[in-house]
Amino acid sequence: MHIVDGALSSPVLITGAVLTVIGVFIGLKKMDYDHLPLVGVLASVFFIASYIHLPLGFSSVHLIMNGLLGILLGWVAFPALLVALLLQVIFFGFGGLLVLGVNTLNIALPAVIIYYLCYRGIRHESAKVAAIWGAMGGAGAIIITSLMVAFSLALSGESFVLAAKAVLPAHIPIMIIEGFVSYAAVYLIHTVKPEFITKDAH
Amino acid sequence: MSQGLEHSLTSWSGQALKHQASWIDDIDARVRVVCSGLFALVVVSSQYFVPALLGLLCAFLLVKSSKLNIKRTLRRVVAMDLFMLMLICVLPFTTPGDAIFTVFGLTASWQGLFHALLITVKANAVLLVLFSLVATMSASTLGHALAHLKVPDKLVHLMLFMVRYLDVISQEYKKMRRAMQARAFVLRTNRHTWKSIGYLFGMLLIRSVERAERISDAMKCRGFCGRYYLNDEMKIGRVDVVFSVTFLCFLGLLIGLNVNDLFR
Amino acid sequence: MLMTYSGKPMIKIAPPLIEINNLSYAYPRRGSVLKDVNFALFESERVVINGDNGAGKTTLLHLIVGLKKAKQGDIVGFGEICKTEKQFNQLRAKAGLLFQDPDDQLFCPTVLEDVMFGPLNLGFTKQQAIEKSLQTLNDLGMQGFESRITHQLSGGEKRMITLASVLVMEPKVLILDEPTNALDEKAKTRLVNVLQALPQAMIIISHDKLFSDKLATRQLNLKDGLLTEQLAATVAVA
Amino acid sequence: MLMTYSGKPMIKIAPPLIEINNLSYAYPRRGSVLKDVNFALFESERVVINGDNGAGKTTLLHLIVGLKKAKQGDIVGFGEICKTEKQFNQLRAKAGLLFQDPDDQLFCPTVLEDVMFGPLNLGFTKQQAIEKSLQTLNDLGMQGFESRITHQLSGGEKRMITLASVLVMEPKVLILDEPTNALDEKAKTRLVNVLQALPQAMIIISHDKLFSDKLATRQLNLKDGLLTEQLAATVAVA
Ligand SMILES: Nc1ncnc2c1ncn2[C@@H]1O[C@H](COP(=O)(O)OP(=O)(O)OP(=O)(O)O)[C@@H](O)[C@H]1O
Ligand SMILES: Nc1ncnc2c1ncn2[C@@H]1O[C@H](COP(=O)(O)OP(=O)(O)OP(=O)(O)O)[C@@H](O)[C@H]1O
Ligand SMILES: [Mg+2]
Ligand SMILES: [Mg+2]
Repeated sequence: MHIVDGALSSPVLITGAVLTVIGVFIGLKKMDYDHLPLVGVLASVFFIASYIHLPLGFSSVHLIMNGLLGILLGWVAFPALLVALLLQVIFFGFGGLLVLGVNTLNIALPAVIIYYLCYRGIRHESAKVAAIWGAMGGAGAIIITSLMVAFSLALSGESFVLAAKAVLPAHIPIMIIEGFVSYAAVYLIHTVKPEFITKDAH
Repeated sequence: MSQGLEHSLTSWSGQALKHQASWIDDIDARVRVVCSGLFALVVVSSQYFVPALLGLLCAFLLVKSSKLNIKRTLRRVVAMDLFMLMLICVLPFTTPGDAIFTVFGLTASWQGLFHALLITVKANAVLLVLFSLVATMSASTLGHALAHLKVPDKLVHLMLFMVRYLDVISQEYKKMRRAMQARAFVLRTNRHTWKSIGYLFGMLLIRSVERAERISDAMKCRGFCGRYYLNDEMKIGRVDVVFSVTFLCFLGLLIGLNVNDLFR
Repeated sequence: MLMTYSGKPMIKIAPPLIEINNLSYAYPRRGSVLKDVNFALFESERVVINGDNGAGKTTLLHLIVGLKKAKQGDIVGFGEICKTEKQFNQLRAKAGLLFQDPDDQLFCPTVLEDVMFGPLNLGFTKQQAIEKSLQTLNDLGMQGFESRITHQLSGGEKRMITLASVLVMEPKVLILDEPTNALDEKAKTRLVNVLQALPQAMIIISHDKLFSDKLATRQLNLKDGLLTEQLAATVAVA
Repeated sequence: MLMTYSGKPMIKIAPPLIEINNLSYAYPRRGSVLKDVNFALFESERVVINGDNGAGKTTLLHLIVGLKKAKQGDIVGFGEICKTEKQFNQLRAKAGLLFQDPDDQLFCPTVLEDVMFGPLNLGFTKQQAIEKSLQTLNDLGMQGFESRITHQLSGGEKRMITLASVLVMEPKVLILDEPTNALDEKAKTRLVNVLQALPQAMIIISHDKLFSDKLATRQLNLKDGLLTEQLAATVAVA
């Protein structure tokens, strides 16, 4: 999911950066200073999620969980993910500096979309129903993310089109896994601490 | 690959401790951040090999002088997404141009190969500069530098909170993960694994939210009234001026090489 | 609440620093945790509250400083009944609470920033705050720690820094929630010495018998939601 | 390692269940925590290991079940030298480890799911796992808890559930890391009774003198990285 520096064309880079700035701005507006500890701690959990590698055949995939983050944070997912991705670039070398805007947009915008799509479903009083919405959110976010990755590649040049077409099928296994993991996570939260989901994030 | 990456999590906080002092530490944090940003801008927008390779060379010099652990640094650079690697391998075949060779009716072109190499060179040059200039400072110094560079206050504090609690939460994660291991849990490709990991993740979220509540309480107890403070004075000294002038000259050279090529 | 405890004269003229009257508390979906608790803390006392896990000790401390709001009962801090958040805010400036887990309390990147956080909130200027903080760190023997990064400290060091960050606000009362948790013997002894030298009145929760015996001027017991005077020594209760 | 300990005949025919030979361990950037430790656990023994905070007791237990890998030394579990993750995984099915903090061990929403987790890992079907779990809960007197939410249990209840979740795997050896931590007296007595009735060999870490004296057939001491036979009673060591 992390596109590296040097691959994308400047119009794509600039568009991504501008949209990310707007998203971050909205997110910061919606985030009070009182929420900082909560958002910071949640962002750390998602940072750690990207270290959970699950085996898949002979290789392995890592969790992204941007759908769940979006469900919990809404627009605030933008600043949270921007910071998380920045730290990943600097300390671990995932992605790149100039593509940070595009990378953030590709992961955070789906999170926000999922927030609006699953907002009601996740607050259903039945844990099972809420968890199904969570699973759809988790899997849906991956679909949207991979579509966006494909578009950012395809818009950057003819020669990337083949690779762009491969993005979606390559992410189908991840999508399935995220769906199941999100299902379990939402189910657990709903049973153990429903007020965490049902109360408004902001 | 997963083993190697799990290892980098352990070295997250170790990074600062393993750090070896070098002259790079004496340079002002803001200068380092701005320089790496400009470097990325110039190198990524380079059209030709010469400036990109020069950039990579400069990156290697910086890595050398910041006394980074070469082996570990290279491992991090190699930890690129599998998908990106595939993309780079596919490029020669998808770009039309002069053929190098043909396999299974697919033609690899020189233009495509150069493009792929150029991307690799640029990406690595940027990462290496980031590692040597920015990753050598502690994350909190980075936060302070960003604050001085007029990055929004909330964003800076969000980052500082994250850095602060990443360690605490990853300890919790590791403990729970160990407890699962101790009950003969092995990661496999099946629903039981995914469900268990989902539960683990959800539990981690709940514990973190409860911790966030306690942190808010602790802040209230110290009279928190909606403001955070940072304390540090950053001063530009002679080293900083010398370094930035040299670095900017070098970047100027790279830009010049690009323009020069245009006229050819 | 009358009390006859050893070693001190019974004449009490000064009003209590903190007084709790008929305090009750229950968490949603649980039985009540505290039932009609009465308590008073006087000048230069060090009261230790004992109690099993989940007896509600932490809850009691959080009620005292208004982090949770009691459904019933009064908290009187320094002569004033506290009801609103604003009143509690004033109380919190004078009654410093040390949390059970130091990681919850040290949220700033560096030690100095963390210690400064309180004074800055109290309205001191940055310069004053720095001076006060350095002074407090000095007093606790933690000089040289000011630019250390909080999450890289050891457990004992973290505990001392949280103590500094509370003491720098010059509270009249110190409230300590299991301060010896996860400390080794050396760090514990150090902490006892530091606390014994402090002039403040204290409310201390501790599971550590030796530790509390060294510090306590009075011991209370919290059980089944009731706060009672502890019987002398270890008299077995059926 | 020869030993003469009280109360039991010295003839040992059965091979040890778990044997540790010349185990050493050091954390990065620290001095060594364990130095050349030797130890053997025999059928139906209950060995208590004492040691100060930070002596390395938890580390030793984690090494035994392979959660950390020793740089030097051998772990022989049930007659087989364990080196690879796969071998340790087999060992873990037979040696159940109870963690220091029950919160780290409970990660499922309900009690039943948590107890079922082990059997499912061992390859039992869901139906079998449910049956086994209910049986184990029954045996521990925790019937009726199966649909309770783990996160909302009291400390003592959490401890019993973690015990159930380990016992359900029918281990031959139980390894307990400070099982009485944060338990009140009633819960402790209950735990002692349960443990005394179990047939398994045990390795127990406990700070609680009374608790360990009730259970131990042999006591060891871990200090400065060395594991030594404990001297009888409380002989003060200078
Ligand atoms: N947020 C909460 N919601 C519901 N119940 C709670 C909550 N916090 C605490 N409790 C319950 O209230 C009771 C008292 O908790 P409290 O933390 O005050 O105990 P404690 O005496 O401090 O215990 P410990 O010695 O473990 O710190 C416990 O039974 C606990 O499970
Ligand atoms: N992950 C780690 N990295 C570095 N040092 C560690 C780590 N875990 C533990 N230590 C150190 O190793 C030593 C032994 O730790 P261990 O947890 O085994 O002690 P313990 O005997 O179980 O103590 P306690 O009674 O507090 O549980 C301690 O000094 C501890 O600080
Ligand atoms: Mg408590
Ligand atoms: Mg331990």
